[in-house]
Parts: sequence; C-alpha cells; structure tokens
Amino acid sequence: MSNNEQTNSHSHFPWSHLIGFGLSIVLTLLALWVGFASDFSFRTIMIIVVILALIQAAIQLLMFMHITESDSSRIQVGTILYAVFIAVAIVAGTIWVMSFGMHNMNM
Amino acid sequence: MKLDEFFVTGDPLIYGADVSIALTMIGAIFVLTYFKKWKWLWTEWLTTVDHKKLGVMYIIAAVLMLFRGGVDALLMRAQLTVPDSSFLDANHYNEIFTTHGTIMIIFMAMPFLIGLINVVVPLQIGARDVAYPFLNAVSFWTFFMGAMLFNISFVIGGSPSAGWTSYVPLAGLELSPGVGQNYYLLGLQIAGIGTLLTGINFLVTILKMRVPSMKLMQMPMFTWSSLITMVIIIFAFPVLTVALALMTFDRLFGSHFFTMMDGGMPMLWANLFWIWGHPEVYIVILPAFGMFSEIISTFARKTLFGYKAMVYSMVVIAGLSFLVWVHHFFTMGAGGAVNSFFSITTMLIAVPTGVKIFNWLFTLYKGRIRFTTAMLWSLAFIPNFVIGGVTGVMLAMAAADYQYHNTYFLVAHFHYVLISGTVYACFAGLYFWYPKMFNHRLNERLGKWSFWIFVAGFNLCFFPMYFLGLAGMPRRIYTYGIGDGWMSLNVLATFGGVLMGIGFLILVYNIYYSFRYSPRETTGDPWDARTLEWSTPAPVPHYNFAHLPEAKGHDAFWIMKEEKKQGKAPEKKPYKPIHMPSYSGVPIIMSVFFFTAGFGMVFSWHWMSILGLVGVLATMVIRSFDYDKGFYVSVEEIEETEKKTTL
Amino acid sequence: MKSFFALSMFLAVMVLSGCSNLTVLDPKGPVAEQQANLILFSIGFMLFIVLVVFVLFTLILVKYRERKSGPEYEPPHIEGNVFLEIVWTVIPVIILIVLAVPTVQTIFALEEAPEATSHKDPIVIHATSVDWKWVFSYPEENIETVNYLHIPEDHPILFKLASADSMGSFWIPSLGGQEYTMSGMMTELYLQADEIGEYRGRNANFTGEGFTEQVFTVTAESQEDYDEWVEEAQDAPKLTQEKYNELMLKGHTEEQTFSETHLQWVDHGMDAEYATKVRNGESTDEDESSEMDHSEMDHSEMNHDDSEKDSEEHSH
Amino acid sequence: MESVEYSPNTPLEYQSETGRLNILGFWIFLGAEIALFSTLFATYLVLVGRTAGGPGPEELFEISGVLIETFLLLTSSFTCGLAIHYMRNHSLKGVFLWIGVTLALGLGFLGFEIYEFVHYIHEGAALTTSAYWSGFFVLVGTHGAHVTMGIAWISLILIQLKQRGLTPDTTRKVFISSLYWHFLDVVWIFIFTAVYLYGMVM
Ligand code: HEA
Ligand code: HEA
Ligand code: CUA
Ligand SMILES: [Cu+2]
Repeated sequence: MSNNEQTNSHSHFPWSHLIGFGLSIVLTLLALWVGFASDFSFRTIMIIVVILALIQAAIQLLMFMHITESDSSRIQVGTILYAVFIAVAIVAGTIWVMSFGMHNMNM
Repeated sequence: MKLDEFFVTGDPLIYGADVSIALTMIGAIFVLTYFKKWKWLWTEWLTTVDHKKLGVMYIIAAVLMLFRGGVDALLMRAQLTVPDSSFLDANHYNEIFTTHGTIMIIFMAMPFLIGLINVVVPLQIGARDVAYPFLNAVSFWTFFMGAMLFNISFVIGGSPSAGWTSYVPLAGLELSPGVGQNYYLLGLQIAGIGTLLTGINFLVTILKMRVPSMKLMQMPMFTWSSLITMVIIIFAFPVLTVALALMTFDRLFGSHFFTMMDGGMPMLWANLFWIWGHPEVYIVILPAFGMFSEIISTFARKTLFGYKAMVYSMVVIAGLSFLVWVHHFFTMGAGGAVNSFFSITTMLIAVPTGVKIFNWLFTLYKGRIRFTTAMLWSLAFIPNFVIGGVTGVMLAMAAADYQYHNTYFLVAHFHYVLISGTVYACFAGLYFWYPKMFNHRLNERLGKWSFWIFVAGFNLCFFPMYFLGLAGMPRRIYTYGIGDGWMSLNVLATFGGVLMGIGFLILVYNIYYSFRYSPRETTGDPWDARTLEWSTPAPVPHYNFAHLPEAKGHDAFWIMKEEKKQGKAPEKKPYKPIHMPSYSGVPIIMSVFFFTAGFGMVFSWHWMSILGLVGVLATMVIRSFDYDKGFYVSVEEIEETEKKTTL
Repeated sequence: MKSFFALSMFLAVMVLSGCSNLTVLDPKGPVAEQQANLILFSIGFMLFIVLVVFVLFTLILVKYRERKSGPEYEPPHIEGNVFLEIVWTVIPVIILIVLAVPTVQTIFALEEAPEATSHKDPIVIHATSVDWKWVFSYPEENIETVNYLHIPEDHPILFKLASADSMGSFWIPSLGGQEYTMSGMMTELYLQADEIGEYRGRNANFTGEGFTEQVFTVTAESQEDYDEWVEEAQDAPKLTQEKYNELMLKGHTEEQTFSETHLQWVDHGMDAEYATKVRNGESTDEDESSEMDHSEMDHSEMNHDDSEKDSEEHSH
Repeated sequence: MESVEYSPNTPLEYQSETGRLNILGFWIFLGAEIALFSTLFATYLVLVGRTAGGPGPEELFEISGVLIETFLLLTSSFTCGLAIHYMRNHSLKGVFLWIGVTLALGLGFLGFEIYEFVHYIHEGAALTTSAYWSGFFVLVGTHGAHVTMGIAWISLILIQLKQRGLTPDTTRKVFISSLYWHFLDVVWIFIFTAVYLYGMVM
C-alpha cells in the first residue's frame, strides 16, 4: 500500500474539493427537481433520490474525507462498506418485517 | 419521594442483602485503611491503563456478577422445585429472572470474555499494549459503573421486572411505572458505551499493533475470534444504544416510540432489541470458540485442524448474525415470507458452526490428549454445545417454533449454548491463562472436582427442561399447579442447579487455595503451549516484551521452541527504551460522573443528571487538553526486570 | 464422557416413561399435528447428528488420550484436509435443505384453515388478552365469554387475536402453536380440535404480575353440544360497556358469559388506546382514533386474503 | 518505537503512530455511527404516517428553510475540506480562516434548525405529539446534537491550535474533527432525502 495520495503535494489549487462541492450542489438540485418537477411515479422518485444521495455520500467520502489515503485505506473502505451492508439490513429489514402491520393494524 | 420508597423494604431477603452489602463495604474500607492500601489501590489499580490489570479487574467483576446471577438462578430454582410454592411471590420472581438474565449476559458473560481478551490478545500478537490504553480504562470503568447502577436497583428503588428483553408495552411507563425499568435502561446504556469503545479499541489493536512479522492468516485463533467479535460489537451496539435511548425518551420525556397511545409501535422495540440481541449472542460465543481452539490445540499437542476454515466460518457467522433476528419473534405474525426467510438464514448458521465442531474433533484426532482442567472444560463443550446447537436449529424451524416459543424448551436451548459455550469457555480460559495473570496455577485436583460436579449438574438441570417445554411449561411463570405434571422434572432441574452452585463454590475455593498453596511459576510456559503469550516470562513485565518476538506461523511460539531445539538460538540483541502510556485517574472519575448522571435520570432528579453530564463533558475537555505522551522505560529498568523474571 | 452416558441413559428413561406427558407431541388437532410431525421429523435428524458427533468424540478421546506408560508419541503435523472439510460442509447443507422444505411448507400451510376441513366456514372468535384475563367474542353467535372457550370438534376456528394492553401470546398447546396478541394490531390463527375434551390454554408471553394465572380452558365438544351451549349463552346477561370497562382494569376474574360482544364499541386490533383510557378515566367514545391515513402505504403487494376481514375499516 | 522516517510530503497528522491509529479508530467509529443513524432512520420510516390524528409532515415542512439548511451544511463541508487543504500546506492562517467559516456556517445551520423546530412545536407538532413526530425529532435532533457537539469540539481544538501551532498532535485533531464534520453532512443528505423529500413528495 503506497501512500500515493497522502504524499501528494498540496500546494496545488484545491480542485478536487471544488469539483466535489459543485457536484454536491448539482446533485441536491437534481434531487429537488426529480422530487418536485418531474412526473415520475412516487416509487421511481424515491429510487432516484436515494441513488443521488448515495452518490453524494460517496463524493464526500472520496473527495472530502480522503477515505482512500493512508496506509489503512483498505480497512477504512472495508469498514464503511460493511457499515453500508448493516445499514441496508437494518433499514430494509425493519421496514419489511414491521410492514405486517400495514394491512390489519390501526394507529 | 419518601425514604421507604427510595429504599426497597418489606422483604427479609432484601434486608439480608442490605446488611451484607453494608458489611462488605465496611469490611473493605476497614481492610484498606488498616493495611494502608488506599494509595496502592489508587495508583496501581484504579488509575491503571495496563491491559493486563484491566483484564484482571474485568474478570473479578465478572465472577462477582456470576455469583449474583447464580444466586438469582438458585432462588428461581428453589421457587420452581415444587408446585404452588410460596417462597417467592410473583413480583419478586419477575424481578429475579429479569436481573438474572440481564446480569448473566451483559454483566457476566461479556465482561468475562472481554477480560480474557484484554489479558491475552495483546500478548498473543506481540504488542506492548492496546491501541488506546486510556480508552481501555474508560471502557472498563463505564462497564463497571453501569453494572453497579444496575445492581443497586435491588436495594434502592426496586429492580426491573419486565424480563431481560424488556418488551413493551409491559416495560413502558404505563404498565411499569416504577424506577426499576429506568435502571435497566441506564445501566445498560452506560455499560454499552464501554463495550463499543472496547470494540473499536481491540479492532484497531489487532489490525495495527501486531508484531510486524505476523500476517493476518498467522494470528492465533483466539485473536481471530476476538477480531470478528469486535466487528459485531461495533455494528450491533449502536442499535442497542438507540433502542435504549428511545425507550428512555418514552419513559422520561413523553415521546411515543413504543407506547400504546398516539401511534406508538410496541413491536418496533422487539425488532430493534433483537437486531442487537441476536448478534449479541454471537458476541458471547465467538471468543469462546477462539479459546477452545487454543486450548484444544495445546493439549492435543497438535496444530489446529483447518485453520483457514475456522477463520472463514467465523466470518460467515458474523455476516449471518445480522440477518436472522426475526427468529426471536416468529409468532408476531409478520407473514409467511418473512418467517420463511428468517428460518432459512438462521438454519444456515449451523453450517459454519458444524465446520468448527468437526475441525475441533479432527484437531484431537491423532493428538496426544492431556486431560488438564482447562482441557476438560473444552472437551465437555463439544457434546454439550452440539445439543444446544441442534435444538437451536429446531427452534429455527418457524412452524415448530410456534410450539417451542416462550417455553422451557427455549430456556433449555439457550442455557445449553450459553453455559456449555460461554461459561465453560470462561472457566477453561481462566484455568488456562491463570498462570499468566497471577503467576501460579489453579489446583488441578480441585479443578477436576469442580468440573465434574458442575458439568453433571448442568446437564441434570437443563436437559429436563427440553421435556418441560414439550410438556407445555411456559417460561417466566413463577409457579405451577400440581395438575400440570411438571414437578418431577423440576425437582431434577433444581438438584442440578444446586450441583452447579457447588461446582462454582469449589472453583472459588480453588482460587483461594491456589493463592495460598500453589507453587509460584518458574517458567512462562507451564503448559508447553503454542502461541506468543507463552513466550513472555513469569511474571509478565508491564511492558510485556523486552524484545518484540517474531511470528513465523500461527503457532509462533511453538515454532520458536522447535527452532531452539534444533539449536537455532536467537541472537541476543541490546535492549532499547520502551514507550509506555501514563496511568490516568480521568477514566474512573468520568465514569463516576456517568453513574451520577444515570442515577439522576433513574429518579428524574434533573439537577443530578445535569451535574453528572457536565462532569462527563468536563473530564472529556480535560482529556482533550492533556498532551501527556507517556514515558520511556529505561534500558536499565528493562535489564533489571528481565533478570528478576524467570524464563 | 460420564455426562454423555448419563445423558443417553436419561434420554432413554424419558422416552420410555413420559412421552404421553409431552402435550406438544400429543396433538389433538390438525394444526398441532402438523407441528408435532415437523418436530418429530427434525428430532430424527438431530439425534443422528448428535450421534455422529458423540461417537467420533468418544472414539477419538479414548484412542488418543495421553497414556502414562508407553513410548513418547509426538503427534503429526496436520493442517487440514480439503476433502473432509467439504464433506462436513455439504452434508449439513443437505440436511438443512431437507429440514427447510417442510418447514416452509408448514409455515404457509398454517396460514390457512386446515386442509381436511377447509370446505367448512371457519367459526370466527376474537380472542383478546387483557391484564390478566382472556376475553372471547363470538361475533356471529353474538356471545362473549371470559376465561373459557367452547368450540365444536372437527371444525376450523379462526382466532382473531388482539390485546387490550401488554403483549400476550395465545396458546393452546394441545391444539397448536401460539401467536402474539398485540394492541392496535390484529393477528390471525387457525386452530381445530379433532377430539372431544378439555384443553388448557394460556398466555405464553410474559405480561407481568398476574401472568402465571392468565389461563383459560377450552372445551371441545360435539356440534350438538356446542350449539346447545351457544343457545344457552345467548340468554346470558347482556354485556354493557360499563361491565366491559370493568374487565379492562388489571386483575383476575372468574369465568363469565355474556350475550352481545364488545366489538360493537371497540376492536382492540384497531384501537390501542381503549384500555388505557378506561384506566385513566377518560372518555372512550368512538373518536377520531380509528381513522388512519393509509395513503402513504403501498398496498399493492399485500396479497393477503382480505375477504375474511370483517371490519369495514379495512376496505382500502 | 517511532524510528520511521517520514517523507516531508506525508501530512503531519500521519507522522505519528498515535495519529495513524486515531484516524483509523475514528473511521471505525464512523462505521458505528452509520449503524446508529440507520437504526434511527429505520425507526423514523416505520413510524411515518402514525400521526395519531395530529398534523403530518406534508402540512408543516417547507422547502425553503430546508434548502437553506442543506446549502449551509454542504458549504460548510466544503470549507472544512479547504481548511484541511491549507493545513497540509502548513498554512495556520488558512486553517483558522476556513475553520472559522465552517463554524459560522454550522452555527447558521443550527440556527435555522432551531427555528424550524420551534416553528413546528408552535404548530402543535412536538416530541410528545405522536409517534411520527417522536421519530422526526429524535432523528433530526440527534443529527443536530452531533452538529452542536462538533462545533464545541472544533472550538476547543482551535484553542489548542492557537496554543501549539501545527504539530502532529494538533493536525491529527483537526483532521479527525473534519472527518466528523463531513460525516454529519453525509447524514444530512440522507435526512434531506428520507425525511424532507419523502415527506413533501408523498
Ligand atoms: C451463546 C449464545 C447462543 C448461541 C451460540 C445460539 C445459537 C443458535 N440459536 Fe439461540 N438463543 C440464545 C443464545 C444462543 N443461541 C438465547 C439467549 C436465546 C433466547 C433469548 C430469550 O428469548 O430470552 C436464543 C433463542 C433462539 C431462538 C428463538 C426461539 C424463540 O424465542 O422461540 C432461535 C430460533 O431460531 C435460536 C436459534 C439458534 C440457532 C439456529 C443457533 C445456531 O447458531 C446453532 C448452531 C450450532 C449447531 C447446529 C451445532 C453444531 C453443528 C453441527 C454438528 C453440524 C450439523 C448440524 C446440522 C445440519 C443441524 N435461538
Ligand atoms: C450466560 C448466561 C446465563 C447463565 C450462566 C445462566 C445460569 C443459570 N440459569 Fe439462567 N437465564 C439466562 C442466562 C443465563 N443463565 C437468561 C438470559 C434467562 C432469561 C431471563 C428472562 O426470561 O428474562 C435465564 C433464565 C433462567 C431461567 C428461567 C426463568 C423463567 O423463565 O421463569 C431459569 C430457571 O431455571 C434459569 C436457571 C439458571 C441456572 C440454574 C443457572 C446456573 O448455571 C447457575 C449456576 C449457579 C451459580 C454459579 C451460583 C453460585 C452461587 C452459590 C452457590 C451461592 C449460593 C448461595 C445462596 C443461594 C444464598 N435461568
Ligand atoms: Cu486538497 Cu486533499
Ligand atoms: Cu437469536
């Protein structure tokens, strides 16, 4: 594992930060447009905006947080990927399991 | 609040406890003062950041909790022996099984294992300490204060009584208005902080603090099991943190997560609890698996069979452990698809576990098996755990679980896995690593007595419970009728419980006896063992290794010994100064503030909780401004120490 | 090893002596029977697995124990054996598949009325747990009982389960497995008795102080006896809301019988708050609480059989 | 122990063993935080619609306020990144400037959030109103509490920077706190999506 990125001299102009910032603004506006101005179905909208959110998260992790720098980058990336697996299991699992209430439950 | 509501009153058992607690405390204070040991206690133990000492303190606390949980157990068994018994009333019984379950799992099993991990893992990987020694002390003290907070509920304010699972609405403010449930919530919350920190600490320790020559696939199996356990801890405990916090908000601040009123959803508690709860049971079994691997390999005098398969099977178990939680509430009516899915994922866990069982058997195969006490515990684990495991698979078959659920069949299952897995492992590990911790061995003859009595008692106690379950005896009932026909098996179970108690008492006596009479160790390697912790001298110096050892395989020390036999003595290198962290009083003080905050919240004394929280924050700020960099152990001191130790 | 012998002895004794005591394995209806069959089927496999492990274990321990006398034996260095490891991965997988298939089948089978009697219209009984008693409503027959049940034999019963307060579990071991009762949610459970008799039912999920005594009796009788009982019960005093609200208070009661049911003013499967309001002395009149905004949920995937739903609120 | 030579290009925060260990540990802590927030999200999503006859999100949410909060936080994440950039150029001034901006933006965010909460409570939607609002306030509030903690923590680090300048220790602390800050932005993106967009589009 080389410290490639780490050893990057930082005297350059912070392009990657600027690009990341621009992208996150664009993505946010895009999500907004999909949500309010497009005429996709509700389900499609949600799928698109969740994907947009995931892209934004990836941008933060890669461009701002430098997850791939340092000699522990594999552990860092592994941790976050596993955390994403857990997050999906918890959120999707809970919604699935707890949806039994939808058809014969009130309040 | 009146004083007689504050102190629990009206029961001779409680007064007995009050008196014995007071006497113990007075006794301890007296002894410390008389022998002028206060300073020693503070500088050597209460402020320590040495992983070995923290480990020992974990284990002492865990043994005390085993005693408390065990007394609870025996009280329950006493009550259930004969029908229509009036030894305990319903409320009292409910409190007892609630504290029994909670204490055994959270404050006994986990700390016992974490204690052993603390003592052993850094030594096994050739490290001089953990990655964050200060945090390690914080972990211990938050665990300890959380446990104390939970335990004082017995005499102050009243114990929780809604089961260790604390299902709502029963555990909600409406149906459990007392403070008992608050103790549960805050005790677990505070201890949980410590556990999460331990998870991060040891994950980084194992990944980053190994001697450079030790590759991942050369780590001892106990280290591997700890690594995987830490991963589960890191991702499971935050879920518990949230679940507890939400119920705390419901009870103290009027939110409606789990209430019956205003749209709350009680089922959500069960869901969140088990998202944590199932991984939790693997948290307490995987380190046990790791210990058995070490001990079986050592006393069979053979390297572990199928090392890689052992590692991968644990990885698979860890992954699956987050995908099975619904098997704890198949009967909630989540529908056929949900139940089928979770049935199958649950059953799948049998495969990697089976791989491990057979690998252990084949480690023994062609070995030279020495029946030391540590080995006896490890061997007894195999058949007993298989019984617990296969009945677990029976429970996993959802359609059948509708009949087993909430019965003694389930009680039998989880005691079979928890005791023959976790508790046997704790005892085995204690016997095995005792000389590393205390520089003398536990007596083998007493050890064997205690082993046979405990194991016989265990089977006698819990095997009949499978049949009680099939005979329709539900769990958590405080008594039953003569017409139910459950008496004879219950008598057997109680008898077994008493035997277990005797076995435990012999173990405790053994600790005292060996302290007095066992010869001190003359070598660091009493068992002719295989991994690096045994390469340290006796007693282990506080810096662990004067020279960092070299690992050439997962039985690194064994290989070193083989090479030595072939005359390849390692050359003598000069010592270098060793960097060590400073002791600190901040962790214990911070945890006392946690305790204060928790206690205040239990009684809704907001001034006190705020005081406590401010204290916690203040200690954190102090820590942040503390740039203490530790100190160097000088070469002279190392030489001095190495001369005194025996190798 | 001592424990192993003790165990097998014990098992033998148990099996020989007391099997008839094991309610769960002595089913009195088709539901319990399916479950008992599944259990016995799985026990067979489990015994086989236990046997394999125990035999291997004993043989290895005996053969490779350290002997005091004899030459110093140095165990060989064996790292593993790919073939063996595949064997003990694949065989468990096969066993699990064999266990999983009937499990899934039974899970789905139990969601419907027993096959043999599925041509009969099930009798609907609402079973409601209240700290610490059971209230049974027969909406068709318009009767309500407390702490006891009468059912005809050979007739599927559809229990609609709910709780007025803490979460309970409705369990009649002789007739079949349990299902939770929850406030604000309705679950369904089919049971059926094939034999005339008295069975015990109880709450199996811990509900606090009075949990142990939260039991009821089930009388399974011939159709004629049942009809007779229904007629008799219909002459019982009318259930009034006042009377019913008394039942909402924590505590035990003796068996009671009423004509009319509480479903006319509250369905605990729809209203989680009723009992709390009664206990707090608040008004329990029909209010906005039974309305719910269902619009946000996607119901297209609920392939649940809605035809049996007897409450209009479900007409989404 | 620390006899390794570092290339002058290795950022200061990675030049000590403590630095490397703590940064890795913090990443793992963030993994735990993901599990924590997932649980809160799952809870919130299950409770959507359970308003017990009280007000629902579609009545109360307003896009403009949420957008301002979002852009404040997004920008603060960017300026925080700039601070790290300047830190690696050994520009203490740059660090102070951009962290200062970050904190200001963070305070702005908090201000709008508090205003939003007060507004909802005014309209009859509080923690105690219904399960839905409990879920909302605890999810969004936990994020807000994290932001508050972050501001306090980073302020303390600024003091230490002032006292000590850029050293392996102080840069480590700045770097770790920047990870925390970016992470809060990530969480907010999901709150924006799963709470506000979902609530308003519904
Ligand atoms: C150390 C703790 C521990 C461990 C290791 C396990 C292991 C397992 N548990 Fe257990 N369990 C608990 C602790 C534990 N459990 C506790 C505390 C509860 C109850 C909590 C409460 O309600 O209070 C519980 C409850 C519980 C339930 C809920 C039942 C109910 O509430 O109705 C279920 C259901 O599926 C279950 C299943 C399993 C399974 C399938 C395994 C498997 O991991 C077992 C795998 C092992 C084997 C199968 C044996 C070895 C394998 C072979 C020899 C290979 C061949 C085998 C086959 C092909 C089958 N457990
Ligand atoms: C690691 C976990 C662990 C351990 C080790 C044990 C150990 C024991 N348990 Fe535990 N048990 C649980 C975890 C554990 N249990 C859990 C999670 C529950 C569920 C709780 C719930 O429903 O919420 C439970 C529930 C439970 C029940 C069911 C209660 C009910 O549902 O009504 C019973 C009943 O017999 C029981 C018995 C025992 C016994 C006899 C032991 C024995 O092994 C104990 C051995 C005894 C000792 C080690 C004591 C030594 C002390 C002395 C000798 C002193 C004697 C002095 C006096 C009596 C004054 N346990
Ligand atoms: Cu600029 Cu990285
Ligand atoms: Cu489980």
